[in-house]
Amino acid sequence: MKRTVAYYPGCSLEGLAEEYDRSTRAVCRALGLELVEIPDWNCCGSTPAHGYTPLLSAALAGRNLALAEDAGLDVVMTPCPGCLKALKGSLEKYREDPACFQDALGRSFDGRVRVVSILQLLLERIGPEALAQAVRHPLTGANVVPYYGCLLTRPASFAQFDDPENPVSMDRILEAIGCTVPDFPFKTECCGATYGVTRNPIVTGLTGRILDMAVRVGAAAVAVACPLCQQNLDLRQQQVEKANHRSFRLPVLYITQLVGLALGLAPEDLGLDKLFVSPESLLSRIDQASDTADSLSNAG
Amino acid sequence: MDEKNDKQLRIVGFLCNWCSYGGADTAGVCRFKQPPLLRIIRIPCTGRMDPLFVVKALAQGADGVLVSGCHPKDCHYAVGNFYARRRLELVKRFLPFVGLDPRRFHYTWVSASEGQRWQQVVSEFSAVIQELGPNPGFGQDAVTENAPQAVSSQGGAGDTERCISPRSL
Amino acid sequence: MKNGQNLLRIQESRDAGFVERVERESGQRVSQCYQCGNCSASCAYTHVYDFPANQIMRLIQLGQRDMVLRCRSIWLCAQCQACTTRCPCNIDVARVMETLRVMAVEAGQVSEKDIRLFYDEFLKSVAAFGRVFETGLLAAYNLKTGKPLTDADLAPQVLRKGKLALMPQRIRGRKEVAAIVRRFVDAQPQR
Amino acid sequence: MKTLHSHLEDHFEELELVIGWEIGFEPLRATPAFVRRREDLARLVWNPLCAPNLSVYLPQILKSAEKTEKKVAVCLKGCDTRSLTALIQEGFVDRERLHVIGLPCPGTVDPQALAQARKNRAPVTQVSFQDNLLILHSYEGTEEIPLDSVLARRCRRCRQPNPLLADVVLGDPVPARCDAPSFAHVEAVDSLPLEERRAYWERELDRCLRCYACRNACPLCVCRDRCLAESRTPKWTTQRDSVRDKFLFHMIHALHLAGRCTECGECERVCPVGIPVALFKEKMAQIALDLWDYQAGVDPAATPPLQTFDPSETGI
Amino acid sequence: MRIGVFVCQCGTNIASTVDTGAVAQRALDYPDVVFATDYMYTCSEPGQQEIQKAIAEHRLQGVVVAACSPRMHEATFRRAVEKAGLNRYMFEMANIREHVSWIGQDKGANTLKAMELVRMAVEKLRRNEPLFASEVPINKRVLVIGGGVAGIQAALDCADAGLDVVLVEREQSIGGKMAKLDKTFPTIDCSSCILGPKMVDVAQKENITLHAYSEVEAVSGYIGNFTVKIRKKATYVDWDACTGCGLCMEKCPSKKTVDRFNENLGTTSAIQIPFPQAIPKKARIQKDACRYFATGKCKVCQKICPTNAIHYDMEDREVVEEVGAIIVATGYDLFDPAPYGEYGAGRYPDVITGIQFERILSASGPFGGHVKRPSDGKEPKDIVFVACVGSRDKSVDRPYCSGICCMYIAKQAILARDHLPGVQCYVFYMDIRSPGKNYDEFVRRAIEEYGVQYIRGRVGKIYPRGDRMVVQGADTLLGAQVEVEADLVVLATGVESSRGAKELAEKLRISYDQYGFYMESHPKLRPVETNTAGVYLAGACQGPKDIPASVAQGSAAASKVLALFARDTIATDPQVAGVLESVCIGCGKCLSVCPFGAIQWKTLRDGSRKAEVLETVCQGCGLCNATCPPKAIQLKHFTDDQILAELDALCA
Repeated sequence: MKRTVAYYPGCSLEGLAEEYDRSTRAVCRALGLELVEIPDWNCCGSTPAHGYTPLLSAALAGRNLALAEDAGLDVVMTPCPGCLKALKGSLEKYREDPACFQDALGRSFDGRVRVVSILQLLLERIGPEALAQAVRHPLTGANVVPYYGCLLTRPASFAQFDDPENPVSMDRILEAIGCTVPDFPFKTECCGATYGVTRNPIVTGLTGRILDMAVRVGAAAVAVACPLCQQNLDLRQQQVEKANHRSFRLPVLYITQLVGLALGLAPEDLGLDKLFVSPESLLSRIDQASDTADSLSNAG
Repeated sequence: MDEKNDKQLRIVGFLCNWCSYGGADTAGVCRFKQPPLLRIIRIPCTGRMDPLFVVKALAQGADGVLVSGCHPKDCHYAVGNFYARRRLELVKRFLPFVGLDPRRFHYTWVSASEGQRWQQVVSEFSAVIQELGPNPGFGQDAVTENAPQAVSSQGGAGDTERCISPRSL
Repeated sequence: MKNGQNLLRIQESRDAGFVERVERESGQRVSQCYQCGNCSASCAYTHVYDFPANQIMRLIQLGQRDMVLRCRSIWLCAQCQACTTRCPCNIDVARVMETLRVMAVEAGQVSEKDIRLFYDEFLKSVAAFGRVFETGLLAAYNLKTGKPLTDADLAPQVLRKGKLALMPQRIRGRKEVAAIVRRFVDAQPQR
Repeated sequence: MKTLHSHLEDHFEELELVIGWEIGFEPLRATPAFVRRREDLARLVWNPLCAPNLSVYLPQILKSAEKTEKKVAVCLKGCDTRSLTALIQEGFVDRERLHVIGLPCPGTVDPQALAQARKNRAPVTQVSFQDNLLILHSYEGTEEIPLDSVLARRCRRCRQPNPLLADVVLGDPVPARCDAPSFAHVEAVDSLPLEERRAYWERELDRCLRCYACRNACPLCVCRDRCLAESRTPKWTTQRDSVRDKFLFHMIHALHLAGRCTECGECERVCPVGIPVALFKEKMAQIALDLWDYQAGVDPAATPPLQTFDPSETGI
Repeated sequence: MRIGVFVCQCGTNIASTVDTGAVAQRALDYPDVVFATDYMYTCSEPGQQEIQKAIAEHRLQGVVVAACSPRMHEATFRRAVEKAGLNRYMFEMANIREHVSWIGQDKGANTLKAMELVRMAVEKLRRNEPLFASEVPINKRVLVIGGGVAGIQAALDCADAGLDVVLVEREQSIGGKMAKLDKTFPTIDCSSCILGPKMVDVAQKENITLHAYSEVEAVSGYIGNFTVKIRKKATYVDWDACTGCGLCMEKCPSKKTVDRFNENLGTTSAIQIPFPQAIPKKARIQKDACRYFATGKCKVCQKICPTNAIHYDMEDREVVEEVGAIIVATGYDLFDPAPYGEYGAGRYPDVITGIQFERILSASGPFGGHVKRPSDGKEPKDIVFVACVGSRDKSVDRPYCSGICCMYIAKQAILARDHLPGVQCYVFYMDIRSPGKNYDEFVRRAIEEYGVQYIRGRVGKIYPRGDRMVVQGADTLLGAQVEVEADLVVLATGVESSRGAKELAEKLRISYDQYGFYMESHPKLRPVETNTAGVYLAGACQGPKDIPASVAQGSAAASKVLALFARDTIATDPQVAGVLESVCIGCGKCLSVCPFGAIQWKTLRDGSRKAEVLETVCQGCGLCNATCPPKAIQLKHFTDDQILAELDALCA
């Protein structure tokens, strides 16, 4: 199977979500997936461009796809669901009307590429069984809830991956690396998205609700796959706590960070130090569990 | 008023008794207005439709031929329209080869409840026929001297530009 | 009815072509909505909307153009797609909301000017550098809204983590990107 | 020729009848021969003048033949075996009763083309064949004409020179002239504007005598004397000498051959006034190929496309 | 031929946009027309007499009526001309109402079109021939497929009238969905108390042959004479010997078998009688749950059975029944809510379906009629009902209204309050559809007397919080999102066509809609007939229906069969294909295309073979006619010459 994949990090992964970028690269390297960063990629346009007109969004995102095609790559992976939506939307627009699309883009385009998320890449190229086999430090003893956010699987006709109402792809990855995954009803509830800046109380309300549910189902940490979700749940957790008059102190890790830990990668390669809510509580729990397991196996 | 010698355009409709004839009735009951070109011949099923009827009608100068039956899988006789659609598609593709305008022949499926769809089918096809005007048919007038010199396999006329004598190929 | 209007003279305020226009520009059959309310039931933002999503659909059906375009809900929609996913009529409600924003901009009826401003600054950033410059975007937004303290509480910890870029990333192909943006943004008024 | 004769000599006791070709009223005409006596075997010939498709006789002959253990031997060129396959497919011929002699065919001669190619005008007294050359003898002398220059139209688009089904194949396989169905001649007509196409056919068909030679030569025109074109009830055509009635006859023929015609070209070969009537059926064959990927007379187990249906078909 | 033409004015329906007088006048110019007139209401009694008078006076041999659609009045006029001594097929109609006057305002164009339609009819009539129906004897036995309440009603009505009835039921017992219900709306009758006696009647009627746990394999033949192959599936219990004592169920060690009758809410034994009132009350081994079939050891039931009824080597058996008519009453299935991932049915034990709640309410149900929730057996304090799950929802391909859910929710909410007076019920609904006798009053009672909270809006999401479920919905009347915390959520799943409905329809050659519901012959006027003569519909197989409507249809279908069987023979439609032997070339193409197997070979004395039409089997589609190369086979009344005459009348 072809292992080389075009990599589109997206703007967030250059800034506030740099640990997502770092851990994604580290995990893929460890699993033998070669990521080739799309040369000179640009912003996908996100919601603002789509809001102008879907064709602008399609063209901005489309430039990256065209660059990937130029580089001879047929699969583009992006860890950011917002970028994923824009890139997929771009392909859809192209298929609707190739001529119109190419006019907007200002260059030719073949539409051969496929766009996938990091979850899809891990499940399709590696698979839970192989992933479990590659694990060196299983994260046993850790209750981790998967939080998918709204864009990863919605709408179903568009995402064409996983169930839109009860997605399980991240659950399967978490289980493969040894986590305990409680039923989490708010897997796809919206966290408030970009309103962190413009309408902060919305985010503190919605994110508070999600953190509350995570605590209720006994989570020691939240796994995410979206930089925006991570920002709202992690960076803004203080704001949330203040607004809700309660303390959560719940670590919010990127799924790639958790996979990296299980693969035995060094914490600094995974950017664990960049998290705002310290993952210490989670890490110690995992260590305890593995110590217990070790001592048990030693005793036996 | 002699109906044979006026400029009125005519569409011959072959409609199956169970679905499309009923659909045309439904359109009437609902007073869905339609152009007056269509003359309907009722047949039990589109399976009864010999493609020769289409060729003969167009050769005789019918300005349009419209065949309509039950939607595939809804045939009153289970499979009549499955056979029909093969035969009708074949003739549709054959017509232009002998110089009969395929736009003058349309086949479709309309159920007894689809009055509105029937109105649309008739209106759209009538508009096509209005646009095309009268159908000269085949061999309407005796073969004229100024017919194009498209040439036969009988040798001798291979000197014109429009020669498509198979032998010359 | 919210916005203090308890009497709606439907005919007086009706724009007859409005449904058709929304349907054409969004590609969604809003007229098929039968008011089940699932969009409002699923929406995470109903509590901050002035009109819940199902009422937006209803107002469109009634051709109440001004009320729809001036409302706040269309700007508060986060495009999370919950409504779209669950609509029993297969209407992409989120797409309709997005379409209404564009129409509101064209009509000069934007209610939530700061949200609109954020989007504009975002696109400006993209056109200038090719990628979004988070720090610059926030600064510009704060400056123009006159709310200099937005997220100021987060600044120290972000700085501490070394996550705040002070210089934008300029990509080589930024002129291409700017050209793409200009193709639409400059053409916007006529659209 | 030796092989054909020796083969028949060897098997004659098992045969009730041999259908082949013999020299007709002039050296350039090969005509069907029906041989029941061993001494007549010598009359049989096999060369590029043997144009007639002898499968046309099989349904009638087998119907009237007595049920004996003996078989009917028939000589068939490559393309003729497709006709036979179609006849077997439709149940008109009982394969078991036949002894099929398959003959790889280098192509048959178009008499009109040959007449034009000749420089001499004197009647031909003798013909011989050598390395794809026709050697014609007349009192004006001997002339050599390349076979390729005087081939019938059907042979120029031939992709079945070798028998598809036979009890014995006599002769070495011949390379096919086309390896895929070719509809260049049909396409040439299709390239005319619609109006001109109609005018072209009106002009061509105006010559039609309604002699029905095309119909009678067609192996798959199985109605014979019950032909719809001559039927009084129902009355599809009149006996009027009009282009439209002639046209209708040809349409009846063409539509009855739709999805069945094996493109043997006999209809066109026998037309006394040179109308390219085979084009109608070639067009049908082209459509059948496009719509259903069907080629007549290739697979004895297949069902002709208009005799069946497929509920899952879309686009029609 | 002497032809009379009658142009109907249909009051002003035709006359306002067609000059009927001119049409009649013009008709006189057509060949063979000796009389023509227009008339105000030709279909009226005096109108028909007018025709009959003209037939006598003008010695007419054929009649054309230009009026409404033949689908409306062809039969009427055929009878009228027959009374006057003409053959009923010496009649043609020109449809100048639905196809002319009602669809265009241009009187000139309409009149011209009407004239041409009359001319076509005249030309066709000139080629018509008298046709005569033949009579075939009727086998007066009836097959009823499906033993739900509709099928039971149909079977009993037929049996009461003295007919031999064959009742085929797919499940082990008759009773259908109704047997699973606790009570029925709007009267709160006990379902098994009113259905039970009918089920017993079925068992006791000597002229009802019941094939339970059996399915229809193949159907051949035609009205009056069908042959039906029925597969009796293996039960591994000899039902002639089984007394239904239930000893085997007691002793069976495989007690963890999923109880399908209780909608998977409880467990039962591998050998089982599904419920106490089952008819026939016979045991069956559920093969996949039986220890003997899994391991080859056990045989407890065989050892214990007092009548030696257990046979592990039993195989499916085929029986053949000959009947004259078939009533299809195969009922419905309930929508599987799995596509609604946001509701969590299947993931959360306390999100259940309406039929599951029905079993919970039932005294013979898994909890003995005690209302408890499945997860922990606690009595619920708050119950939420969600309407329209799998109804009126295009996104799951169920755009139609299931018709019964509004009522069964109201019933279940009332019953829940009856069982647990402290319980609070909430109903999320889009619209309340209660158009039946005492139905709306019933819903009002739920709201007004039982305090059921009706909330107008759909539910977006259901999720657990602690040990309760949160139902997040909308109240569109308030314009608000609302949340209700509940202990139990009941999804009112909608009605869908019965599993296997399409396959059965293919066997019966009846049509079905895109959702698998069977199509009636006419939605208003022929509601229990199908387009296949001799096959009738009853109950929810035709579309969602409640009990009274299903019972009414069962009786209606029975009455149709009785009317058919009131005669000893039936006349076959003479509009069938016929072969002109002298023209037939014996090519066999007609045999191969005939959808009904109505053509067979016939060998003449000279040994040649010719096609022959079985007139009682032929349905008159004309496919053979279109296929026959020399046109030796002609569909009577739609012959080539008749169609060509119509065509030539238009253009020649």
